[in-house]
Parts: sequence; structure tokens; C-alpha cells
Amino acid sequence: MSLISVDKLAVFVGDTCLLEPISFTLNAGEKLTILGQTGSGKSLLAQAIMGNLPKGLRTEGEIRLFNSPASAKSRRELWGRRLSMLPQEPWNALNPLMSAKAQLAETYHRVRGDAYDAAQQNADYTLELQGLGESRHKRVDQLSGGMAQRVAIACAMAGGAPLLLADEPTKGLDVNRRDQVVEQLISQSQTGALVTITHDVAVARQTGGRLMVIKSGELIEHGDASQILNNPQRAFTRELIAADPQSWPTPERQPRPETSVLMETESLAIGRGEQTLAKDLSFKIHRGEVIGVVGDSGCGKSTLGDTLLGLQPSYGGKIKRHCSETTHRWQKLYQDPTAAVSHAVSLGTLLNDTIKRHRIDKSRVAPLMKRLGLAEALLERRADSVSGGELQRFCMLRALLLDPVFLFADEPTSRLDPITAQSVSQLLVDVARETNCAVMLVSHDPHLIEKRCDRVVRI
Amino acid sequence: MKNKLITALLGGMLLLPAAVTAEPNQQNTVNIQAAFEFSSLDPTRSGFVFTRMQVLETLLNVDSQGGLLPGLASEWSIEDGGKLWRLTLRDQVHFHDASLLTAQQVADELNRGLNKTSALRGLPINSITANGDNQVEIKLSAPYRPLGAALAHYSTAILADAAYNDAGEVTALIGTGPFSVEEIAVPHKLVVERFDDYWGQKAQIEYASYLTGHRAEARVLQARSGQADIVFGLDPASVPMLKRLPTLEIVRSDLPRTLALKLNAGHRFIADQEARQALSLAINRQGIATAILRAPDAATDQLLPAYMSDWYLDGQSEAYNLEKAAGMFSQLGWNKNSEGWLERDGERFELDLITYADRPELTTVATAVQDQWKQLGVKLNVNVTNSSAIPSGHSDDSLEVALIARNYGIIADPLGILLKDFASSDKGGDWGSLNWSNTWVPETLNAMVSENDTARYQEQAQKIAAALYNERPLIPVASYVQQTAINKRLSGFRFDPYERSYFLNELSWK
Amino acid sequence: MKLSYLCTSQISTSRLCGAVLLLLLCVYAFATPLLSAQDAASQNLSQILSLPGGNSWFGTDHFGRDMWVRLADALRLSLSMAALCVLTSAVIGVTLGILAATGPSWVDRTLDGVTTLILALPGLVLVLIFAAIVPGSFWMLYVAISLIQWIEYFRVTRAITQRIARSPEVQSSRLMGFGALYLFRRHYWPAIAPQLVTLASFGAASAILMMASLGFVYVGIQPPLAELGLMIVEHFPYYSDAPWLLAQPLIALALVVLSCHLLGGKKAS
Amino acid sequence: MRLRDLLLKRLLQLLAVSWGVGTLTFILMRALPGDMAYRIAAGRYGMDAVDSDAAALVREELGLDQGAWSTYWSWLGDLLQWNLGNSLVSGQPVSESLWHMLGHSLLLAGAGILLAALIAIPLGLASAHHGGWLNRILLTLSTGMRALPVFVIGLLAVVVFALELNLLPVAGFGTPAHLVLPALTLGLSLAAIANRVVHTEAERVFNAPFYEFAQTKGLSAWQAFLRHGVRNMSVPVVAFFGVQLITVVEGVVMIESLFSWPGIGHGLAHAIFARDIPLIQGAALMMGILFVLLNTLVDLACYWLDPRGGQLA
Repeated sequence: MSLISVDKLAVFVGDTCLLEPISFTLNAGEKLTILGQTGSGKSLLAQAIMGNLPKGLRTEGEIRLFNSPASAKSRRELWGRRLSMLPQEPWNALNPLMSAKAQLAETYHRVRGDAYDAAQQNADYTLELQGLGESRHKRVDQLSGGMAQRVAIACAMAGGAPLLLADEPTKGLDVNRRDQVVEQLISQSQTGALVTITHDVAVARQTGGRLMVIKSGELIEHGDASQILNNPQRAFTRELIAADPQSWPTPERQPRPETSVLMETESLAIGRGEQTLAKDLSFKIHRGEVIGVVGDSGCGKSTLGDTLLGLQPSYGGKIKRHCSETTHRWQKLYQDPTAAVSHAVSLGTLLNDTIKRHRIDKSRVAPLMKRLGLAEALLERRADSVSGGELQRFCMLRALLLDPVFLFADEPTSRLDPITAQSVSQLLVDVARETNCAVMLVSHDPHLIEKRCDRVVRI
Repeated sequence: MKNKLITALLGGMLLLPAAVTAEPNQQNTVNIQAAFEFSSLDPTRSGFVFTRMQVLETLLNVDSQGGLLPGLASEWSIEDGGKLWRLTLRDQVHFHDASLLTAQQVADELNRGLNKTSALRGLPINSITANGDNQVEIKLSAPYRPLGAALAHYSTAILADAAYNDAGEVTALIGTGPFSVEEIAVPHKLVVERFDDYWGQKAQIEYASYLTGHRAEARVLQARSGQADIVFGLDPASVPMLKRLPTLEIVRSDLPRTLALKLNAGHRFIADQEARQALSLAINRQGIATAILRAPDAATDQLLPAYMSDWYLDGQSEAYNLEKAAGMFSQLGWNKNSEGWLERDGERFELDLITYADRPELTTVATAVQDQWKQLGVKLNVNVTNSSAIPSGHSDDSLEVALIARNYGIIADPLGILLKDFASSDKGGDWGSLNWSNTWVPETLNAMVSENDTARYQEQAQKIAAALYNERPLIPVASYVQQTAINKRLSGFRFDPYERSYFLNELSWK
Repeated sequence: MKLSYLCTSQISTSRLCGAVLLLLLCVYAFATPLLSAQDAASQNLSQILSLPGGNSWFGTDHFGRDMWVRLADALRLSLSMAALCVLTSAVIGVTLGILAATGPSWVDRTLDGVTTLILALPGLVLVLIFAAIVPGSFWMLYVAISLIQWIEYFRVTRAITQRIARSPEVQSSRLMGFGALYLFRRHYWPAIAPQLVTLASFGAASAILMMASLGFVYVGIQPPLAELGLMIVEHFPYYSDAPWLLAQPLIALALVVLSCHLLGGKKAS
Repeated sequence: MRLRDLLLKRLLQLLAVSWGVGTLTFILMRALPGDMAYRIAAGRYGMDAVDSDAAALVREELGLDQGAWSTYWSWLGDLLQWNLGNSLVSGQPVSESLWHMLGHSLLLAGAGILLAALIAIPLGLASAHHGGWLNRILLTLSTGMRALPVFVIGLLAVVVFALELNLLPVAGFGTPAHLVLPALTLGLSLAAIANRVVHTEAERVFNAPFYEFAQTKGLSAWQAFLRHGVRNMSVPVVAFFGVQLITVVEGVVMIESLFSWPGIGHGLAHAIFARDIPLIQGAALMMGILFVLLNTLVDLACYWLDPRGGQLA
């Protein structure tokens, strides 16, 4: 029996097509993954199936759910009971003022129809099962992203819906958390059907089942997941796969020439506010070295950078700088480049500010821009009208003009799409090596660190 | 005494069921609105409300011409060349607590007033004593003609002994009037109930309430909506509108109160009496009376009203004449500069006028005078402030011009007030002349206190009126017209020009 | 709290409407004395409460004064007061706000204490007391209203500056060796400026309302000065005889406040 | 723990405010022009009856010749024992008059806020839910209403309800009917702003991912509104009412003056004219304390509604 059957489903705003017609059928026990870049119209598909598209959007084509045509009203009655959607960003999708248990128990009570007491017990049991027994009275702001996602999954599944739509279920999660969540989804979908929408090749790989690749609202490739991922037919699919850090080419490891020590730490303790985040950090940084920093989210990776740069006091131990360079040669790249640049004036003005302040030779700008792949015309625009990748490269440009000896790069590619992320991170490492600048690269992705760094510091 | 109190209480309890059924409500209560707050229970401070509401009474009363009438004292005689006043009390006058009025009590009460701000304070009184059960004697060190008027003043109203606590403070209003206090909330609200044991004309209405309404426009609205039955102090601007309403009757009454400009005659610009006369000529009184006060016949250039005939110059009046005024100023060396202002020796003719907002007419009249003097070339800066700025400015000479509304019938004989205004010190008086160089007027006023010859008294009064008219220590603008709105469900309303009583006991429902 | 109280789609048009309306009112208020020889204070007691038309476009008031000229006078007074108060309080508030957010913590604590103190008393009451000190003084009113209004600018500026001061963009500029002036020019000011338009518009509206309220309780304004609140009170007794007379200052007040509110757009609190 | 810190902070603020407001009013009142004795005499004996004699009597009785410092210190000492002194005009204890006024003011403010809530909440919710023309009409009405000063709203209400329709008393106090117009005026002026706040918050919640999720996980629209909508909306709305308290108090001053309502605002305005310093200080102090207390209540309400503590003002 087909749980869902979609025939030439398309989404329009006015006359503009946002999602090209798409068709598929899914039976019980089947899994479908829809893979595409951010902004490629994937999420619209999930909303079109659920019937909660934003106002002003309309659909064409036909959706059949459980063998009957779906109208707006009939679908509403299916919500939670037969058809459920796992939202993006669970920390936004859970009620910020209610405990995890209350939100789950209410679903058991009001959707599945359990008696009040039974619903409470069931909620306790489920949370215990998910390893959340101790966190059941916590609100979403007290839960980690992974925990919130598990609560959200439990809520979405609590009504016993056989058909589950998961929209970017792993967005913003660490690799370990990501794997856990995907496993949970797979196990939940043993009896029903699962539609997963993601930009992450690794998730597609892990989920298995069938795979559809979408580019700008258009279906590119369709077939068995392992088959497509191992043997992509289309260039776009190949690019997507190649952009996954796991698939990046492994750099040739040449023994690095021994360089002088730039900075060292002795049993350094770092923290924020009243909380000490990490202790006993002892390491040396040599000139021109690329060091990866890994650790779970919230473990103090960014704090380490701020402490090393002197933006934040250390909580114990010592930091020794073995050079007398001025402070502006110790620079930082930010996770979100748009937040790190003033939006008030054009990028050219900002660049000129820097040049004037430090009396930099203007002739150095053009070659460096070329090296970073930045067009001259870009400088006439403001930060809010250029892409994230361009802006991050502009930030690199400004930092490199100051001849840095040390560059702390705090997840510099995590907000960029995978293809851009690959090139930007490569560029960063290459340019740093050329200018003998030490780089500390922070990432939540161990593959990225592995492919880019000489050494790893684990917190 | 104690027994009486108990009987009264018992009697009260027996009457209680009846009292419960007759709560004050819209139907049985006359609602009165006026501008004045009462800040205390003490009659020397706020007695005007309590006598007007007829809770308290004075020994003597005043008729509409200012003549003395019997009050709590049924007879009085003046002996010893004016140095002894003998008052005989009315028999069987009950206080609201059922106790009887005695001579000793009255003497005590008057003596208390001597130390407070009652009208007796500062008079040449030697002693006040009780003579037997029903006579009170007041011995003076010198004859004082207006004493009778002082005994009619609200601040000498008689309270029962039980009204005072041990410290001599008033804690309850126990008087002899036709109404007793039902509820009192200082400073806004007073509700009174008919007192059935009243010695005189008993009231017909059951209850009356007095409520302070600060804003003139709010009072007008109260009258308009029928929420208040009697509204005093109507804004003249709203009178035409109220007159059109079928439910209201608007009563116009003349008061011995005059709107006048108090001048600092010591100020170098207006020290000449010609300058003051010229300023007076430049006031278009007819225009002000018609357009602003809405009462064309209120225009006057004499300080005292025509019905106080001793003090009024019959047929004397001078019309608005801007050219003559301008001519007089140029005689004095004042000439118009390029901006149209009068100038002399490089100095602009500029004066500051202070007035207060409590009486709505004052601000508007000041605004009109400001513009009329501007046409003459006199720059007048109007400053609306608190009424206390006037005596205060008087005492430190900072006052230049003030617009006031002076009541010459506070004590029924205007002599008392004129003494205060023109002869209380070398400077003049708080609400009268300031630095006026005339010495004959104060001397004559002081002499008139002991004048027993009526014809001579009249003659002196006329001379003083003439001096005031010619030398203009104050410039009268208009007489004050009291406009009162009365709901037509009431009849028998009468207005007391001396504002001593609302005559509530004469009112009846239609 | 970041709240948008008005529909986002209407902001630009409504702001434009507000600006045009305010401009028209300003032109009327400031051009009338240049074009007309009439004096707003000159009376004609023989021609009071006359209907609009003929000699006087808006009729005459209870002193026979020309309402067209008088209304322009009143508007000019309100608008000048509003402009002065806005300017003063904005300069003080923004300067102190940035100082508090970026300076040493004792400055912040002191200023915070001062604002708490001033805020504990309703602004109108404070203005009332001030206005009573020197009756009729335009400058005293100006000082009093500014004294209350700078706090709003201070708080908004402080909040924005605090947020920006902690942001990566400022951290980055600091790391690059830029000084305080640069931070103000490139980071703080561009973030504060758009809020300032909103604050100034609402501040102007509340200054005008406050002044009218004082006129209403007879404080602060002396004759023959034309003031909207006072005019409303003065004309109220004639509301059934000459309704247009009461309507004029009422409509003028509502229009000028409305134009400020529209110009302010959404209000952030 | 957090709650205790919060209350402690508010307590400190209360002390600072009591001292600061008292001192401020003291300085301001000393700076007022004109001889104090004359002003007080005018308040005591009536505006036309004030003269130099009366002023001298007042000066003697109240010891106004004392220096500013000694008056200030004795006031401060009395304040510590919660003795606000006696009114210079009526001679009654200030605290007594204040309680009397406070009752009336709180009644008016409470009724006004209640009315505002009854008007603003349904309208705000309806306009957020329905949108379109309803929203536009309400937006226009609110914008228009906010352009009118509160006393004008009061005047218009008087003209319509008291004069033309003759339904309600014009001014005064004592019966429930007297409360209607002042409370309506206050309520309308508050509701003009509040309904937009409710609208915005409702719209925010209706469009929030968690609200959508509550429905997609199976709750009906009504269940989702009651369990996930109401509380999330009320946090900023309650916080907003906290911010608006100052407007309420200012509105109360104007409305009390217009309707002769014997509350604290009316009393304060009156005391300023009569130069009744103890009463002014007492009233200002009471307003300051009240303001801090009400803010604390709002804090507590927000704390209860939103245990995250993120919204605390």
C-alpha cells in the first residue's frame, strides 16, 4: 500500500515556479532522501505535502495520502496521527516555556488519546529510552541541540503517525549528534515511511533508501541512494558529493620544516562568566603551522581563541607569546562573516580604512584580491549584498593585509554551502602557508580538520 | 449635659429606621457645585462653606443692603460711646447635638477666635464676657463701627463645646443652623441633612451636598447635564449656551466684588496720577463687559458698587478714549518708538501684571487689557500665577500691576475692608493701594471708625470715593457678576450678595 | 525586545505620509507670519466668534483674534519646542548612552542610577513642578522636557551600543587596531541612527503632547501666547456656540502628533 | 536564587528612589518662586482671603523661618519612621490623605487597565488572526487615537456620553457611574497602544515554528492556542504593561484633573499650586514607591510566566 503518492507536484508564487514538478510514491517501510543545496526549494516540498505552505504560495499537481486525495482540511486531521513532520531547528520548534516532558505528555494525552496519568508515564518512559531521563523537566533553552532534536522527534512520533517528514533534521548538529539522530529516525521508520530532506551528503549516505537530488527546484537525479552516491551521473551531484569534507582529497603530508615557536600555553584554563570550560591546556604553536581545534559544541573552542588573542582573560595557567609583534598582527576570522563587518559603508571604504590606519602599500591589494578570487567590482558593494563566501574571503583579505603572524579561524566555513566551504578553507590554508602565518582552525567536522590541518588540539 | 446627650442618642436610635430609609440620593438631595475647597473644619479657616451650607450661624446677619439683622443674637445695643456692645441671645436655640446655646459658650467661642484668624483679630477689643444666661458683652478700647459686620462674618460663627477636643482643635461641626452634617470629606465634599429642631424657618429639602469643582468648564458641564442642581461661579463664556437649556434657570446677581487693577503707585512709570488716569482711559470697559463678561452693564470705573450709595459717585463716569490717553502720555514725555511702544529717555513703557487662574474671568480680562494697552503703546506682560503672589508682591514692592477681584462686602460694611486696603500700613493694603502718596484718605478712614453722625459719615465717604476715582490707586474695570445656574426642579433660590448663605432652608422641590 | 508594532508592508508609505504632513504643517506654521501682516494677539472685541471665511479664513476666537494666524503661532511654538527638545535630548542621550556602554562600569552604574531616579517620577509630574518654578518660561519647559526625554535616547543607545560592542564586527575592528572614534563612526552610529529617527519622531510627539497637557492644567503658558492645549481649554465653553473654534486646535494637535507618529514608523521598545 | 537577587535589587532601588525622590522634590520645591508662607496661606484661607497677616501667622505656626538644611534633616528623620508630616494646608497627617487618594487612584488605574485589557486583547488577537481589513481598520483607529492627548479623549467622551446622550455623570466621584467615563478614557488611551502590542505578539507566536509544530504534531488549533499561544504571548504583553505603567500614572494625573477625581495625581497637582510641601513630597514619594512596587509585580509576573528570565526588564 502506498502511504504517499505525489504526482507532478509543483509550488508557485504568482507565476514564478519555486519547485519544479516532482513525482514519487512511497510504500510502508520505504525511505526517501531528498538532497540539495540550501535554498533549492526542498523545504517547500515538505510543507506542500503537509499542507502548511506560507501564505501566497500555491501548489499544482496531486498529492495522495493513504490512497485518498489530500485536501487542506483532510490533511489537518491527519497531522500527528497519520502524518507528521519533524521540523528544522528543533530548538525553535519546541515551546520555549514548557518542559520537555510536558510537551511530550500533552501529545500522548491529546493526540494519541492516552489518559492523563498514562500519558505522563509514557512520556517518562520514552524520554528515559532516549537517554533524556534526567533532562525531562528541562526547557528547550536548557537542552543541547541534539537533545532538543530527540525530544522533537519523540513528539512528532508520539501520535503514532506512519508517515514521517524530516526537514533538515541534522542542521547545526555535531557529527556525533547527527549520527544519533539519523539512527533514531531510521529506527522510528521501520514500520512506516520516512521522507528526509537534507543538504548533507553524509545524512543521505547514512539513511540509505531512495535518493532524489534537487538543484534550484529542479529534479536532477533519482534512484537508489548508495548507487547515486557511489556513482553519480550528473555533474551537480558529483560536485555536491565532492564538497563533503569526507570526500575531499587527502593532502600529501610533507614533513613541515621546523619553524620557531610563536606562542605556547602552560596548563591554561579557559572559561566564560562563572563557568570554567576547559583546564590544563598545554600546547605550542609554531609559525606557519595549521592547527585544528575540535571538541563538542559548547566546550570552549571559541573561548580558547578569544583567550589566546587576549580578548578575554584566562582562568589560570600561562600564555607566552614568543614574539614582540604588535597586536594587530594577531587576527581572527569569524563563523558568520556578515556579523563581523560593518554594513554601513561599502567594502571598499572598509578596506581603505584599514589601509589608511596601517599605512599599507596599496599595490599589495590587487594581487592579493586576485589570489583570493575577489573581483574589483565587489568593493563597491556593501556587506549585505555580497554572498557569504565572498565576504569571508574579503575578511581574509583584510586580515592578510595586516601581515598576521597568527590567525584564529572560528568555524570560518560552517555558514557557507559545501562547495564554497571547500574552496574557502583550501584558500585559507594555502595563503597562510605562503605567508608563514600560524592558523588555528576550529570546526565541528572532524573530516574537515583532518583534511586541512597539520595537527589537532582536542578540548 | 451628659444626660441630654444620652437622651439624644436614644432618640437618635429610635429614629434610626426612618433615617435608614431616607438615605441621601439624587431625588432628595440638592447638589451644589462651587469652586472653593475647604481645607479644615475650623470656621476661622473654612467657615465660609459651613455658613453658606447653613450648618453654622453667626450672632448677627446682614440684609442685601449691608444693614445688620438679628442672627443668634436677637437684639444688640451699643453703649458707652461705642465702647460697649451688648448682645442678647435668642432663647431655646439648639445645637445639632441637642445641647442649648448659652452666653458663656458664645463668649468662649469668640475669645477662641481672637487668637486665630477670625474677623475679630486685631480689633480694639478689651474683653468678651458672658453676662447672665443670655447676654454677651464686648468691651472695646476705642469705638469700632464695623464690629457688627465682623460679628456677621463666617469666621465668628458659633460652634458647640463638643465640637472641640482637648487641644482646642475642631473635630466635629456641631452648629445651630437648619442643616446638620451628614458626611464630610475634607477638602471636596460636604453633605448636610435637615435639622428638625432649628429655631427659625425649617428647611423643606431633606439633604444638600456641596462638592468642589475646580475647573470652571467641568462645573458648566455639571449644570448642563443636570448632575448638579445649583452651580456657582459660571464661566461667563458658557452662560449664553446654558441659557438656551430648558432645564436651567440662570440667575445673575451683582456682588460687591469689583475687578480692578491694583497699581504700584510708587513705580516710576505710574507714580503720576495722570499716568494712572491715562491707563484707565485706555481700557475699553464696554468691550470687555460685553464680549468677555457677557454682561454689558457690568462695566464700571468706580471701585464700589452703586448700591453702596455712600461710597458711590452718582453719574460720574469717563468713556474709553484712547486719543486722550495718548495725549496725556505725550504730556508726560512718553512717545511711541518705531515698534509702536511708548518710550521715555530710552526706556520702554513695560509693566508686569500678575493675576491668578482660580477665577476664570481674571485671565481673560487680563488678556484683553494687555491688548488694549498695547494699542496705547504700553507693553504689559501677563503672568498667571497663584493669588498669594499679590500680597507677597505687595510686601516686597516687587508688584507692578495686579488684576484682582476684590469683595468689598466680606464684612458687610465696606469701611472695614477699605481700612484694610488703604490704611493698614504706610504702604497701603495687601489688596488695596500700594505706595499711594495720598495720606488724607487713610487718616479719614481711621477717623470714620468712631464717627456716629450719619450725615457726616456720608459726606466723608463721598470725598474718599472721589479721591479714589481721581487719583486711581486702583483702576476698576468691571463689577463682578455672579452667574448661577439653578435646575428648574428647585424653587425659592435666593442669592446673597455677601455670599454668607445659600438660603437652602428657603428652597423647595417643584 | 525587538517588536514591530506596525505592519511592515505599510511602513514606507505611512512614513512618507507623515513626512509630507509634517512638512505641510511646518510650512503653514513658519510661512504664515511672513505672508500675513496680522498679529496673533491683536483683538477685536466687536467681532468675536465670527465664522470662517471672508476676512479671516478660520474665523475669530472669543477675543476677536484671527484664528488662521493664531493657529500658526501655536503650531510654531509647539514645533519649535519639539525640535529643540529632540535635538538636546538626543545629543545628551546618545553621548551618555555610548559612554555608559563603552566606558568604565562605574559610569554605567551611575547613569543607570540617575535614570532610575528620574524614571521613578512620572515625567508629566516632573514637568509640572518645573513649570511651576518659573511660570510662563519657554526655557524652563524646554529644560524640563529635555531632562525627561534624554533618558529614552540614553537607554536605546546604550542597549544598541552594548549589543554592538560585544559583536564580532567591533571585536574585529579592535583587533585591527581601530580607535574609539572609528568604532563610533563605522559601527555604533550606523546602528543608532535609524533608531534615532523613530525616537525623535515619537519624542517630538510626546513633547508636543506634554506641552498641551500643561496648557490644559493652566501651567506654563502665559497670555497672549497661543498654545494648542490652552486653546482647547479656552474654546471648550464655546463648543456648542462655535464648534469650529474648538475643532481647530484639536485637529491641529491631532494632525501634528499623527504626522510625528507616522514619521516614526514602527516603535521599538 | 535569581528571584532573590531580583527582589534584593528592587529593594535597593526602592530605598534609592525614596531618598532620591524626596530630596529632588525638596530641592525643587525650595526653588519655587514666591514666598512659601503666602502660598500656604492662600491654600488655607482661600485665594482672596490671603494677606500679610495670614502669611505671618502661617510662618510663625509652621516655623518656616528655619533653614533649608534643618527642615531637610528633620524630614529625613521622620521619613525613616514613616512619618510624612502634616499637610501645611489642612493640618491633617499626609499619610492619611495619601491613603485616601491612593485608594481612588488605584481604583481608577485598575479599572482603566482592566478595561484596556478587555478591549485590547480580543481586538489584538482578532486582528492578528484575521488580518486584512480588520487589521487595517484597527491600525488606523489606534494610530488616530494615539494622536489625541488623553484629556482630549476625555473631553470627547464627556461631550458624547454625558452631554449629548446624558447617560453618565460629567465628573465627580462616589457612585460606580462616576467611575465609568474616567476609566473609559484611560482604558481607551491605553488600549490604542496595547491592542497593537497584542497584535504583534500574537502574530509573532502564530508564525513561530513552535506554534506550527504544536499543530503538526496533532493538537487542534484551539488546543495549540490555549497551551502554546497564550503564555508565550503574555510574557511580552505583561512586560509592555510594565513599561506603560508610567503612561498610566501620567494619564491618571490628567484624567483626575479633568474629572475632579480625588486621586493622588489630582492631589499632587493641587498641592504644587498650594505649595504644600509635605504633601508634594509624600505624593511624589508614593508615586515613586508605587512605580517600583508595580514594576516588581510585573517582574514577578514575567518571572512566573517565563522562568527563563530572559525577558526581565
